[in-house]
Amino acid sequence: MSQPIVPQRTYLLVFLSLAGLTILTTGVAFVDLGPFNTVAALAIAFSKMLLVILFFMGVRHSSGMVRIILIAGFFWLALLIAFTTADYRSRSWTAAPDSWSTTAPPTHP
Amino acid sequence: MSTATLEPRVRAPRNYLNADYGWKSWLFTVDHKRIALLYLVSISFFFIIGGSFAVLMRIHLVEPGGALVQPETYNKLFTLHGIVMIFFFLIPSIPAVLGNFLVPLMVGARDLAFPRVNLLSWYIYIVGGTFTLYSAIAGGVDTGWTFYTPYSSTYSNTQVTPVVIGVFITGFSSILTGLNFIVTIHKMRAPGLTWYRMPLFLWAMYATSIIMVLGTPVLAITLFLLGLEHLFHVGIFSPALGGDPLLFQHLFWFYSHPAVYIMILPAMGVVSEIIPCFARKRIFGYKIVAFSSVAIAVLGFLVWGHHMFVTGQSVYAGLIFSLLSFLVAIPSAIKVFNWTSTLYKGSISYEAPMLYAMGFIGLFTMGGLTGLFLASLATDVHLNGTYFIVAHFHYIMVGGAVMGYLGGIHFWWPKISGRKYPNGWAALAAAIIFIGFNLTFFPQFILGYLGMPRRYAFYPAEFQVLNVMSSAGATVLGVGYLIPLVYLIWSMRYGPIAEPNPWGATGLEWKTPSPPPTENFAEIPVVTEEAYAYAPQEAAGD
Amino acid sequence: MQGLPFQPEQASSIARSVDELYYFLTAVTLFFTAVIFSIIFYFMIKYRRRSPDERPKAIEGSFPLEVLWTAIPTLIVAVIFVWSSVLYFRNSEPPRGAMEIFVTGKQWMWKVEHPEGQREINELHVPLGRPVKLTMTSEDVIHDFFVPAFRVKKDVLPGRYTSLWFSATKVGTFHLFCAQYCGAFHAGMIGSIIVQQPEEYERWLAGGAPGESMEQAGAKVFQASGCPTCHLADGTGLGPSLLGVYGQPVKLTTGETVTADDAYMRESILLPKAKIVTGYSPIMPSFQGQMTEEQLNNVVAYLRALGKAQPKPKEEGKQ
Amino acid sequence: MRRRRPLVTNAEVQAPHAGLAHQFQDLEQQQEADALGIWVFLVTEIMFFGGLFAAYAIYRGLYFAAFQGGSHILDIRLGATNTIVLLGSSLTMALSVRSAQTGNRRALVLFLIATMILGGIFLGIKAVEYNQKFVEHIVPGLDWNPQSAVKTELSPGGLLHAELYFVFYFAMTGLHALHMIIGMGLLLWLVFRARKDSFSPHYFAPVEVVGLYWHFVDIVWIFLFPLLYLIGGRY
Repeated sequence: MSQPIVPQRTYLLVFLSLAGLTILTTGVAFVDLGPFNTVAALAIAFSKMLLVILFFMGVRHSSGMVRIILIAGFFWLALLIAFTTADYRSRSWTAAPDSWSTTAPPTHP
Repeated sequence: MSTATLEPRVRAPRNYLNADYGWKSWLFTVDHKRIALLYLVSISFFFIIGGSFAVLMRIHLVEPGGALVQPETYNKLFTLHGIVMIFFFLIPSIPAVLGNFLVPLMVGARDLAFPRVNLLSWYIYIVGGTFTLYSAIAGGVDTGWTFYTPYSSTYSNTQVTPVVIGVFITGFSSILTGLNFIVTIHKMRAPGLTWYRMPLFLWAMYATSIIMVLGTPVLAITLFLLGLEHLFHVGIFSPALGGDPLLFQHLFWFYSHPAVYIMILPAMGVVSEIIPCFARKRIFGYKIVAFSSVAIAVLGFLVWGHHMFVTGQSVYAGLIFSLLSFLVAIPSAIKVFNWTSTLYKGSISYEAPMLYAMGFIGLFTMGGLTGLFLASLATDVHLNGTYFIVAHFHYIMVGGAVMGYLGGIHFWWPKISGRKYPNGWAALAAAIIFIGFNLTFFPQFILGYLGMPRRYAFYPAEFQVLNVMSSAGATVLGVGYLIPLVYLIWSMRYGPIAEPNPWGATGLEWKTPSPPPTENFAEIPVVTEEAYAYAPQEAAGD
Repeated sequence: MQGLPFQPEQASSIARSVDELYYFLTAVTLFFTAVIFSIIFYFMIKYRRRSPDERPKAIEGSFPLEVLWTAIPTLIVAVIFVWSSVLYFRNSEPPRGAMEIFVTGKQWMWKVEHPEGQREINELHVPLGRPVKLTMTSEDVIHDFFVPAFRVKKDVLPGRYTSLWFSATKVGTFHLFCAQYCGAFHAGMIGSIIVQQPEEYERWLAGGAPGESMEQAGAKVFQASGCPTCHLADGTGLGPSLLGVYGQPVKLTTGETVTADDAYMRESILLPKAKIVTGYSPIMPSFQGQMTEEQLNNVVAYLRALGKAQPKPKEEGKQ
Repeated sequence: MRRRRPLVTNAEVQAPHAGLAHQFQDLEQQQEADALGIWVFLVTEIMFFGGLFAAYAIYRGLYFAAFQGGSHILDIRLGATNTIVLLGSSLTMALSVRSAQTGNRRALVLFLIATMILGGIFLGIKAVEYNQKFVEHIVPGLDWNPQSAVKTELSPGGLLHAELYFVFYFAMTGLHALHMIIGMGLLLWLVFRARKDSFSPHYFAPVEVVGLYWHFVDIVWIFLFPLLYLIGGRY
């Protein structure tokens, strides 16, 4: 807890960057980047999160313990999402079922 | 009731039990020891309820056509048995009773880091339990404790809502307990109590707390979504409404598989305390045993998909989950080997807690090894959803966790109550439970392999012999569980007064009177030796 | 009450291989249980406390021993993992030319439909020695198709197809169980698999209600639902031609390529806008609620048959 | 190693500081425990929202078109404005903690109130958006009957899955709003305590703890905004 007192200016600058990033992410949404729209949106959100965590929440000055706890939290969330997604993504890899084997094909109507 | 005894209660020194009287002093207490007793009473109540459901089920299954109740009622019995036993007995059992009582004593602190949060967690548990009891009284619930969608969300017309709310609420009790333990173990250790001097019970509680804190919120949000779907009939998991039922299973097992480790890790911690004490030996491979707890907690999160090998999960995901499930078996095996080696060249005595601990090792070994059948893809296809599964997890959760819990209760009972219980009765109960347990659940392995599916209210006649054997064993097991209830209650009044350290054990909890005073220690102790320093000082360096 | 069996019948081509692994695992379990129990008993007797003030020397642990008993279980589980995974993948791949049968689970019965049109409830007739592939779906909750004698099991999900296959090696009647809890009469959702000699099976097929084949029934539903209006054979219609499509890769508007399997066919009928073939617009209406599961199965059977036909030359590049 | 203190029973405790609880040895230990406690609590919150995000991610992958259709119904201007409002409240919250650190009670109260006002504005805008959904009849479970214009927008991926999108929209923003409301209650409590002069540069843990909670709620929204409002771009 006994953290250094951060100048008000720093907080203000962080807020301005956050606001700027918000405008940026909104703007980028109007540009066609294909699948990279999602990537850009998430990358910007991630940077904003880092700003909040490091500056507003003061993790910049926190102990290693706090960092480990925080990273563990996000890591576990990543595990949940990664393993679940792995199931959905790989379901269609299984070989296509064998062709149908009964009577001769009918003529198309 | 007469004054025949020469131990008048007035002479008893002030301790946490006689510090204050009246119901208020219990219901508004923030003393971790009193809260532990509140939990002890509540989980015993739920154990009796869940146990009676089990007895009814076993009686019913004596006849292939069902001897007792309608199939609908049978479904409610096994559902409530599962929900009550898992969420209201096993998960809080060792952590909330022994953990609450012992964690501050073992770290050498006056209380947990957040005593009021601790009391709050008991109230949350009671509120959750009330919802669940309400649902049982108001008609019961028949979804199975796994709440699989879409049956639970759109088809079942039983009391799903109150039960889901009850389990949801109780989850927060578990989260708060875990949070309290993590902070206490990190920040409140007595001077000199380094991580590697901590008793292994604390390591186990720490690993358990990690699971509680990281896993339980996912169960909460999953049940929240299930509740939304059930109440508002919006599609989340129901295919007819646009959802995917397998997603529910993923989210559910992300918590509920690690939950098995919430039950078994604390029991392992208890056993790691009992064995060194009754062998008068430092535990073999202290650090390995400590880290294997953490390894189980971490790896345990990555194996949930082995519950879904036949559900239509991708076979490749199944492959990864199978591999990781095998890996989690290794730290468990290491623990068993280390406990066994601790006995080597020890000085072993056979008091009741030791018998429970030995029973634990035996049953857990069998439960763990039969887990290999289910981690293996090819055999799981046949065994999944059969009585083999039922037998396997009862070996782990009843043979393992409940044996560990009873062992712990017997080990620390003199500390908790300040009285001793009759050792002969306790040994007899341990033997009856061990035999009754095996009679009940071993036949179920064979039943499962033969193909009898679980959750069947009636079954083909060829399975009857084994079912009758299982039911007969359940009777023995039931008697075995009643005996400790009787002599432990008896001992509270008539048992001989316990000295501070009746077993000659190490650990800070034995360095304070039995029962401990409200503030735990007259003076905060300073730790200068390793855990389990049973050897004479001059030989300790060997 | 009957005798006390210890092993379910081995009545399919894979049963033996699963049992071999099972016996190996049983041996491992018994061996280690025996070892642990004997060591504990031996130590408890040998090192019992002889005098109350006995103080044995401390033993810190042994690193070589720890390595040893980490390595041995690791090796054993590695063997089991490889063995079981190889077996599993081999067992789950249906052989070519398997007979295809549709199964629909419903609270609390199994509905079976043979391609020739025969229908059964809670019974499944199959010929001896011929691979049979089941394509399964559920009308309500999750069920599970479990035949212990064949060592096969698979969940049957609503809104989706799952499949399993087996090849029976014994004539007789075997249990069919629902192994996923599905409600009040879950225990009653049982049936029989009746394995017959091929000739006998043919007789059974020929007998009973003649009816129409699934394919023919499917063609009728296809017509009645107005599908041919857009899905013209030469690919000039509003929808893609369906000749030669089944089982083949299909390119989507998203750039992805998917295989036109049962699941894709089913999805395209129920949620036509989910995966659009390149070159076509998302204009097909959904048939969700318009077709019963049975009709849907029939249409899929019909589409499978169409898949056998050669695509007409005109619609090249339009798949 | 921590200073040892001779035994005092509860009744006899003469707290060396008003904020020191009986189970702690000194204020430093208590502050460390509080800080660790709140961070562990935030991790449980990460997993709580995380389960929801995981479910969202799966369905968004499966039914992308429907989620895109649903997303395009939302008013991106309101979403962006709300994001900036909430970030502003985080700024004032950070400044409240700073004021507590420096012992400036007047500024502390002012910044806490400013945080509450910004939080209130956020919830107000959220309420306007929710109301809009009722007007358009796109509230799953309560009022789901999309009118023609909205229906066309939603239909490319199938109405059923667009409904799924709105289930997630309401579940995620609803739980977020619930956290905001709880946070505002905590802020109110802080204002009362600050006015009673309970905090000092040596003891302001409650302000810091509530601050961390508030920033966490902000972070959740930082992800909700692109995930709900900006699916697949607006071009």
